[in-house]
Amino acid sequence: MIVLESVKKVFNQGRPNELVAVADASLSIDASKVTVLKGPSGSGKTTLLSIIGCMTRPTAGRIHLGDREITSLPERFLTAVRGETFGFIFQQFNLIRGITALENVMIPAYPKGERYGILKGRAMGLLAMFNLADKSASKAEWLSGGEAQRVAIARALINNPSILIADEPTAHLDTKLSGEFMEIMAGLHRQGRTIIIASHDPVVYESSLINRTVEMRDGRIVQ
Amino acid sequence: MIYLAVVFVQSAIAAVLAVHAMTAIKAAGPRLERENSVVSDLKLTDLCLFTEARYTRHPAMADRNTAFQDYPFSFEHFPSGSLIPVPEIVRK
Amino acid sequence: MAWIDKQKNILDFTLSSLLRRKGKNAALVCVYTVVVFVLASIMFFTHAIKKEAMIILKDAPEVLVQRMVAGRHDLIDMKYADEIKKITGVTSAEGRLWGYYYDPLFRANYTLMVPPEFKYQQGEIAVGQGVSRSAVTEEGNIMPFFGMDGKLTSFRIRELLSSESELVTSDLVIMSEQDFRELFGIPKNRVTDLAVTVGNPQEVVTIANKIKKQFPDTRPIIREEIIRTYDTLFDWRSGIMLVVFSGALLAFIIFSWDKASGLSAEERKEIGILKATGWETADVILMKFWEGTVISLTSFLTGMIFAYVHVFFSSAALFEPVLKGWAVLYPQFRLVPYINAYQVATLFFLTVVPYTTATIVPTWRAAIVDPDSVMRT
Amino acid sequence: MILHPAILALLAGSFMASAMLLYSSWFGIQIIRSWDLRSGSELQLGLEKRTYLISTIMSYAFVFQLVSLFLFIYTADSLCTLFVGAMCAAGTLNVNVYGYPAFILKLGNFILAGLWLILNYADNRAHDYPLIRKKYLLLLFITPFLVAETFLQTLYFLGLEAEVITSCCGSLFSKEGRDSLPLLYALPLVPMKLLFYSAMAGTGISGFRFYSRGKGAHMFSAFSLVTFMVSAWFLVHVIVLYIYELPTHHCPFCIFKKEYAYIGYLFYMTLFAGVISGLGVGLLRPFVKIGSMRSFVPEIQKRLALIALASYATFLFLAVYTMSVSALRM
Repeated sequence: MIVLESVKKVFNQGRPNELVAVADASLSIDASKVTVLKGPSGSGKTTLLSIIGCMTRPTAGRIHLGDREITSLPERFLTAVRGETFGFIFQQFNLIRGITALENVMIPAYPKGERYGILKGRAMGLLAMFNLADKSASKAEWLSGGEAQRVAIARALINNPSILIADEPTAHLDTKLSGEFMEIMAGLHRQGRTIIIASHDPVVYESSLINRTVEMRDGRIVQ
Repeated sequence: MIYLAVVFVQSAIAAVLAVHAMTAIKAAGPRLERENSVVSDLKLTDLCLFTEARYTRHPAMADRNTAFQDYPFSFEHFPSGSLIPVPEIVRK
Repeated sequence: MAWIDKQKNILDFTLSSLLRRKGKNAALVCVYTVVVFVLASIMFFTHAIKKEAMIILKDAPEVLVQRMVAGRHDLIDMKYADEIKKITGVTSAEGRLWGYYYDPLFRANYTLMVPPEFKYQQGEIAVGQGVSRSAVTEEGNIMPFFGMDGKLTSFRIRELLSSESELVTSDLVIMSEQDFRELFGIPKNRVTDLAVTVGNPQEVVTIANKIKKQFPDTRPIIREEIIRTYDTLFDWRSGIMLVVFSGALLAFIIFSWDKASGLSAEERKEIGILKATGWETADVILMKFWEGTVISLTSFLTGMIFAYVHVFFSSAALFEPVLKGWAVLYPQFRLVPYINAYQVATLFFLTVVPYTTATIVPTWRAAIVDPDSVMRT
Repeated sequence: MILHPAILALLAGSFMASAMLLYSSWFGIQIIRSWDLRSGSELQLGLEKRTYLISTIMSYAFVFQLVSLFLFIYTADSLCTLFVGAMCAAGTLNVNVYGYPAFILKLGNFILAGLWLILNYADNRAHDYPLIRKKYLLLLFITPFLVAETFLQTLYFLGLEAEVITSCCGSLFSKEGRDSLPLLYALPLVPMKLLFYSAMAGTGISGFRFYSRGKGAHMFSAFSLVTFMVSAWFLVHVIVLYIYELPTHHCPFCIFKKEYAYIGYLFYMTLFAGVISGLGVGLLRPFVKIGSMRSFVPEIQKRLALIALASYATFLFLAVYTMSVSALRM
């Protein structure tokens, strides 16, 4: 479903501090499967993840999403593709402080121009699904770690994406919460969503949920 | 919401002031007419804004021999054009 | 109407993020408001006084004829008036008698004047409100004047000129022709200048030209010129004030540039999150546009309201010392609030356009934060 | 020079707009030289980010041009008391030779900025930005005009000297014919009306043909340009007479005043909307066949044609209406 052909990403090209983050990565990721990118920090997992998630354009190489080639799409269209297809869960959850959990969930949908009332209804539905209905009016910084994590998942789902991308989602969670996270992922997988996780946490990559593990080292795919 | 209320209040005040301006202009009509008749009765030519010296009292009657040239483009047209008051000592 | 809903949603988010950074934005709004306030006060004041001058002076003499001797204004003979009356189109030519009097006691300059018809007796005068204020005198009192021969002559004040006409009469002392001539020693057939009325207003310029040709030692001044001069005068004064103030305006522009470009790490991260979760650069620019609009609108309205109150309710109390200078006789007047859309548009142009221009590039710089920046940190 | 607040505002605004456009042109040149969408190099990514800045600048410049156009006219109008023989804006603009050229450039630049935004809008909807080079060439074409406008406007305002009372004598020189418009010749009423109505008819027919069958885009554009000019000319020489109800007053600006219920704004805005969207139809015509644009350009063109037709129809209606209710008969 997602096919990468010899993708390369170089930062600060041509300067002394040039950094090859991803070198010559070819990979194909199947739909409705759970894939894990595994490797030590600095191995290029995150960069590869952001290339797959249409956040960054590769310096060279090609990317196919379904039957469409998206390599040279300008940002404007890449963002549109990303908005329809992907939901993101970040390492530090990256909730915006100072606004409520509900607003945090709604943020990705604002530019879509959905009627506020309908959008709010959907967001409340998602929060209720994660047992957070009573927390909807609390500010993001008042939430506990587990709650913040579930709000972040709800936010990733607000635009109803078919692919979910998570970057080191369990890095700041204890074992119990990590387990809960994987359970939620299992539930989402049962709904038919594709899930891609970058992690070097055994709780994740040794989970029975995983269909495939891709190992990375020094910007290359080892296996 | 709070902001909308603020804008609403501001617009309301602005509207009230606009209405005030209109009514005040209307109300000033008779007064200005009486002023007009004073001007035409006495055959006056100038506003009495700058009376500190004779060469500033009637800009319309100015000429080049006055102490400060009264041509309206000279920068220091009026002694009162200075932005700080003239020191007490100079005034005496 | 997805487009409208999009604007509404983004505006909603903008407002909540503005409120979250109250301190920073309040400072900006305050400075902005002060800038608008000062500019608006200057413009409201000068426009109102210009307009008032134009209305008041529209019944001033149509043409004034002064005699010049060696480049100086001199008394004019009434013979000139008789000759001018003969020019076709001239309805009347009357002499005006007026002059200045410096009162050493109160250090004030009065304008002494003889009206065409004086209601009272010889030895009686009518004075303006400013005169009565500065000389601390009132109706029925005696007021002394030094004559040309150094002798003191006393006059009884019969009338105080109405306070509503103070803008033109504040410093006037009105007396009879005989008193005036005696006080200043002016010969019988001489006057200060001539006021000429013309039947057809379209002929004014032609007639003034004829007078100039016939009497080369005179200078005719047309009423329109007087009004035009006042117009220029106040435009000039408000322009000078603006130029003086432009330093502050520049400081404000730099301030807003700095505010817009000095993003805190928190804000940068926030924009990164927005972009990572699916906002596009154009959406962030749109958000910043609404932010600027909200700030501008708030400050603009507040500044204008304060300026209106300042100029028209408190008679520009903050400017009075500047306008007054060391004039002893300053008229007390309350301006009529002549305001129009043009002034508001100019004000808008003077304040909002620089603010917007100053924030375009910083806004854009904020908006191009890479979406994957939140993943990399 | 007259230190009027609005003059200061206009000058400062124009200088800022010119500076922003020069800044954009600089990046425009870089884009023309090194744009390569297939590349993911940092240079290319940087240039793509720049396009957002330039779009923003141009949108602001467009709004700025519109507002400053009206402010310019209003300022000229409010200054007319300072000049002998000037009765309204038309007279003030004639005080020196730079007035009308600056005004015409202002008009032209507003239209050009509008066309650029249309091009930009179409281009931004195609995923491979096929018009990017043409767009920035157009930008490079517009910039000198805007700079020239700023220059002429500055000269115009610097050259204004109020005719005030001077030391030796009053300013008695009478200047005649200040209120006349340069370069605009009138024909007798009947041919003028004929020309106006036939231009309108031509636009209507070609517009309708384009709208229903998608043919004759260039013809429609040409007609809307002609109609714009003919209508402006007709407005100045005929319609305003009916509005003022005076057979001699030709001022094209007094209709902005309150006495005439600000009707001028409607007249001019409809003309502008008409010419910008009418020209936009033809401007986009060559790009209908580009693969990535085929799906939406005809639709944009149709919408523009509709706007143009509606605007000109409004103008026509206003014109006929004012002429029929006016007390003036010619």
